[in-house]
Amino acid sequence: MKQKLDFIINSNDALNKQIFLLKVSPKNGAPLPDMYPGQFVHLLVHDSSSIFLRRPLSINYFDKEKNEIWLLLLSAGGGTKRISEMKAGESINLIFPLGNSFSLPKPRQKILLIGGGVGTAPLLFLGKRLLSEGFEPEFLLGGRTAIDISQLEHFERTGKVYTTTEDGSLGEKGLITHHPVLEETKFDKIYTCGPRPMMVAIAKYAAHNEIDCEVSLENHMPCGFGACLCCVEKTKRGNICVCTEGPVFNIKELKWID
Amino acid sequence: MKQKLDFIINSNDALNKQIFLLKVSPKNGAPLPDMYPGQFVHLLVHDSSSIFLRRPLSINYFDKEKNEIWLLLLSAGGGTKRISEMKAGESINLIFPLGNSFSLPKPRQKILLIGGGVGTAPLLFLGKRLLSEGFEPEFLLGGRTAIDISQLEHFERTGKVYTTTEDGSLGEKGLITHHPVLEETKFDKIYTCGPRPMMVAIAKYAAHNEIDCEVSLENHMPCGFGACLCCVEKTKRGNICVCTEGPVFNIKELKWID
Amino acid sequence: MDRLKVNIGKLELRNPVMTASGTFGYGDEFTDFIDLSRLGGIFVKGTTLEPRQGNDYPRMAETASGMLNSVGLQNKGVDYFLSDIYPRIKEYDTHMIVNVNGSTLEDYVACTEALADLDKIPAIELNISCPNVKEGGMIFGISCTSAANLVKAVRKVYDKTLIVKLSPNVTDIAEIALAVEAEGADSVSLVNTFLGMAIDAEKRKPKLSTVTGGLSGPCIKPIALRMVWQVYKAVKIPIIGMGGISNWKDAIEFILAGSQAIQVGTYNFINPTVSVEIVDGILEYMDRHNIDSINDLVGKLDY
Amino acid sequence: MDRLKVNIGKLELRNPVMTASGTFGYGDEFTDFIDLSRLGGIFVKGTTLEPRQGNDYPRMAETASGMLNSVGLQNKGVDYFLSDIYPRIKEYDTHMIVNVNGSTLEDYVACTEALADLDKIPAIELNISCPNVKEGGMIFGISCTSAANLVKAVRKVYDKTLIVKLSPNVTDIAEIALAVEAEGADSVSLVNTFLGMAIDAEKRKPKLSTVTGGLSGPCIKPIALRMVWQVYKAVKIPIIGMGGISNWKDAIEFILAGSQAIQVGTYNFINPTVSVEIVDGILEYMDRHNIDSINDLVGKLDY
Ligand SMILES: Cc1cc2nc3c(=O)[nH]c(=O)nc-3n(C[C@H](O)[C@H](O)[C@H](O)COP(=O)(O)OP(=O)(O)OC[C@H]3O[C@@H](n4cnc5c(N)ncnc54)[C@H](O)[C@@H]3O)c2cc1C
Ligand SMILES: Cc1cc2nc3c(=O)[nH]c(=O)nc-3n(C[C@H](O)[C@H](O)[C@H](O)COP(=O)(O)OP(=O)(O)OC[C@H]3O[C@@H](n4cnc5c(N)ncnc54)[C@H](O)[C@@H]3O)c2cc1C
Ligand SMILES: Cc1cc2nc3c(=O)[nH]c(=O)nc-3n(C[C@H](O)[C@H](O)[C@H](O)COP(=O)(O)O)c2cc1C
Ligand SMILES: Cc1cc2nc3c(=O)[nH]c(=O)nc-3n(C[C@H](O)[C@H](O)[C@H](O)COP(=O)(O)O)c2cc1C
Ligand code: FES
Ligand code: FES
Repeated sequence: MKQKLDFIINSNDALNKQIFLLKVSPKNGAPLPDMYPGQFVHLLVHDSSSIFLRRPLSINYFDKEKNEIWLLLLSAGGGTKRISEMKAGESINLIFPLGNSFSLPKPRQKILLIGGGVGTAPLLFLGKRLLSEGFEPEFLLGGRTAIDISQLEHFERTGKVYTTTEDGSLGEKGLITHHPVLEETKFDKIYTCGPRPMMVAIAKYAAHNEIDCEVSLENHMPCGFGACLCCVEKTKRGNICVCTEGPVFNIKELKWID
Repeated sequence: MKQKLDFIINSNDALNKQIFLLKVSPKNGAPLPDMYPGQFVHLLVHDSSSIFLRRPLSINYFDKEKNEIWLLLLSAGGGTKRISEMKAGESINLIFPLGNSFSLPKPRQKILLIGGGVGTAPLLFLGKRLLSEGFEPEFLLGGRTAIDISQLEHFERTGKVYTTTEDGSLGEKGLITHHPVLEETKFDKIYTCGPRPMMVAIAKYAAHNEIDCEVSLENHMPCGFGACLCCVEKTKRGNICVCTEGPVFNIKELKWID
Repeated sequence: MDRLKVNIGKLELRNPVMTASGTFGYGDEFTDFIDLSRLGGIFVKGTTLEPRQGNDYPRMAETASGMLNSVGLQNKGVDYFLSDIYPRIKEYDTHMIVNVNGSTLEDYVACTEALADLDKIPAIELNISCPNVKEGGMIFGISCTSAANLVKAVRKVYDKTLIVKLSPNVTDIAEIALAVEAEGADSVSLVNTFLGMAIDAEKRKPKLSTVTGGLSGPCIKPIALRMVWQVYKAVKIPIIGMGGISNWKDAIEFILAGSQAIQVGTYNFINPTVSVEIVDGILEYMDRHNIDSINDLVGKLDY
Repeated sequence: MDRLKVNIGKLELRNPVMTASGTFGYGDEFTDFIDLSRLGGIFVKGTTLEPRQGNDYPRMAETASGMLNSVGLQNKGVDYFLSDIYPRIKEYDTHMIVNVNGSTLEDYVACTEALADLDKIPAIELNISCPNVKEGGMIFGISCTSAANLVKAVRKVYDKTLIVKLSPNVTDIAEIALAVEAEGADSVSLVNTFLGMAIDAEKRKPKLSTVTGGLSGPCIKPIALRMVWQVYKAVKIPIIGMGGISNWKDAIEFILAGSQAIQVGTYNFINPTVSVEIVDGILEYMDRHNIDSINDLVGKLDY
């Protein structure tokens, strides 16, 4: 069941100049419902002229004990900049939990989670979930430079981590899609989130190597819950809403590879 | 010379639930130019959907030593509410100093400054100025209830103070225009600022008693510096701009009394 | 709650607050947030005779206090509506009104006929103002003759309450309203979106796949309000006003300007509970101003 | 700075950034804030043959991302302009263009004639789109015939650059643009304000003394941009675009949509230095995108 609820910002930490980790809890203290990796929240910043619509953000982690949602935010434009400037104690309104979620792998599948830039956001939650379900997730994380790769310590606590940076400041130098692990290891399942060109390249790699692959899309979303039909992706079933039937899609459903 | 300049909020104190005293200084530390009682600033709050236009506020006091402007703010609508929530350290942009100013009385004139509610704002600056010029200003301050009368201690340090409240919680009970001092004392000059009906009543009283009287108007002001022609008052010279030829008018110029 | 009752044609609404077509899905999307029975009515998605895939993504651009959309009437067609949607939504305890669209006069008539006998669809809203499809839509809404012809044809096959949705992209909206009133429309609803455009300066490309799209949200409210007022002074049939309504105050303004009822559109995306908050706000306003019936406010602008 | 040079009729502008009539006074109001010689031109206050007191206060209402005004062409008349204002403003080192208004065709012609011989007024902008006066203004701008007749009459008495300012309150703005182009207008400027309205719900009164007024500011930008684009596709004469421009990005968007030059209006009130900031921003944009001449961007929307 979707809810609209006021949250209080417990903390907002700059991980680098552009990436922020917000931890938020319901203002009314009510226990949060179950949430699943891949789902997102739709965030409203009150009284801002640069944000008319809500802003979708993946659930980076759901800390059930602390009744706290983590949001990993890239300050990309006017709206996210404004959010990044918010301080602990301020309140924000969320609609949540929205969207579908990543599917669980089959038992004993070898799994790789590939995240580019802030696209790692949903993968931390997914990784932790997979770990707790008995899987052994591995991570391939990439960015332009070392500081673009956030929450490395959290990922390292969750599974094996490979990294790439375009400038070589961390891990392999080059594009994430050229990391040797993709050549050397045969994974059974890939989950990925990041810039669209990266995801398309990975989808092609996965399709070519007959690896099951799920991607998380970031189409623009006015409503986030199926009311406006603006967030559509062209799929084999026609134009369908990413906010309700996604954001996670198996690449077989998409028209990325032909 | 008018300037557009970023200011930093040194402090923002709630004097009561709705009235706030903001003290602001130029961000760049530059010494403020001369300013005169009656002049106002035009304040922009950044990135707010409820404030498109700037908001005019009287200069409540200019502390030359501290290079600081005081603004006395009533949280009246969306814009002023938003300003009232700003915190020390935040910045605001001002266009200033704008408008004309109160004229000085003639030597030895007996002077009364009448302020209703937050209309007392420009009168503190005026009172201090008059005092420093060797006059003995007296003040008649009114409000609905005691806490509506702000900065009483400052006024008391500047001259004799009479008060009225509608509920009798401070000074005389009743409307400001019925205060006995207006019957008992013959003033030579009255300066007034407050709700329009109050100012009109005082203007009529002054005209009837042949007292020289200046009022400070609060017409809505999109630009504040003569560019839009929206803030006009009907005067004996036709429609004229309150932001440039006012906000202070001698009642003889207005068409309030017929 | 009788204080809020209003009539639109043969329709009696529990209250004047309804939700706008294309912004409220089929109602289902909002059941987690609000009790639909608290609404006067729901205008469901734009429906056409044949299924439509709509326009390509991107279909949306955010603008100052508003947004552009070019959804382009994506829907599964009236047959699917009858077989798969109607059975579900007919259970809702509020008026479900279908927004009817077409490329040709014949389309509109056929789509209307398919809906005419549905017990729980007491009215249709004829959309002659969609700016987002190449054929049909707005073309009918910007000339008096074509609007009148269309309404005449639909009126022949439809006995229930016929609401005609007007385009704001015209020189004289009152003239179009008069033309459709003359052909027997029971009510006019206005406004649909304004034709607008957004450009990505860095990419030098339009932000919408269709270049232009429909502007909605608070930014258009002053123009929409003016149009309601102009139409109110011209016609006798009830007006359903909309355009940028985001709170009860906006709703009251539209009612004072002459709206018998109102629709909330884009703001449902931002605040999915806004419609019922508006119902509450109107009641409080009426209490504060000692108003017995909402009808006493319609068009009561004191000017 | 030649990279920014553009031509409008016989006029050569230093750069395409100008300020809109009614929002920039006579330029004087801004000399404390900016160096006027950095602007391509200044469109001064709406001027009429006879002095006008304008409409009653209140003349302004704030709206979502915009404002309504009903100033109603308050000005001291063209004779006062000649005797008292012109001698002062002719010293400014930028093009000073007068916005000409009237109630009748004869008014417009007479006002134009009075300005025709002024050395330092190289162009006029014929305002056929003011929504805030009972007679004249918009009436001329909403029909092709009346717009054409007016332009024909003024063209006869005016040899310099004749810019015609179009109303957005029409079904088909391109049609009007074509009509005035056919009569010899050197350029069209668009858009003027949209007719809108605001109501005080608590007082149940209009917020403007005139009930309706003209809407301007960022809220109208998407519609204005669309209109520029439509007109660009229709006419050959240069277009001066405006409507909600508040930064260089907006200016680039208007240029890409087909504006040869732009005007900044309402935003001057909020940021009196915005016009020169836009000049700087355009230059930086051109550097970043390796663009030699601003003319290479006009209408270059990639769609
Ligand atoms: C399901 C989903 C999950 C997301 N998760 C995250 C996350 O965890 N962390 C994070 O930093 N970002 C995430 N994003 C992207 C984030 O929503 C955008 O960066 C943000 O909306 C940009 O807003 P802006 O005002 O800063 O940028 P602007 O470019 O000024 O935005 C203009 C408009 O475009 C939309 N828009 C622009 N970029 C995007 C984008 N990439 N995706 C969706 N809409 C966009 C905005 O919502 C807004 O309506 C997610 C997006 C989706 C759809
Ligand atoms: C020269 C001058 C000096 C002023 N000095 C002070 C002062 O020292 N302290 C103080 O608290 N207030 C002062 N005011 C009034 C103050 O500007 C308004 O209360 C404020 O603009 C209201 O904005 P809002 O968004 O809170 O209210 P809203 O009602 O939401 O404002 C809507 C619009 O109306 C305008 N408006 C509303 N009320 C007024 C008003 N009374 N005067 C002018 N414009 C108004 C706003 O500027 C805005 O454009 C002064 C006004 C003027 C003209
Ligand atoms: C995403 C979206 C889709 C819309 N689809 C339709 C539609 O199918 N039929 C219709 O008549 N109007 C449609 N509209 C217009 C709205 O019903 C309404 O007329 C308009 O948005 C103005 O109201 P608002 O400002 O409250 O949104 C749509 C609007 C939006 C934003
Ligand atoms: C207060 C005000 C006064 C105006 N007066 C005139 C005028 O006298 N003549 C005219 O052609 N346009 C006038 N306009 C319209 C502007 O020139 C411009 O066309 C319009 O405001 C749209 O641009 P903007 O959104 O940048 O303000 C006026 C606008 C405002 C806000
Ligand atoms: S964002 Fe509105 S339907 Fe997906
Ligand atoms: S506020 Fe613009 S002229 Fe006075």
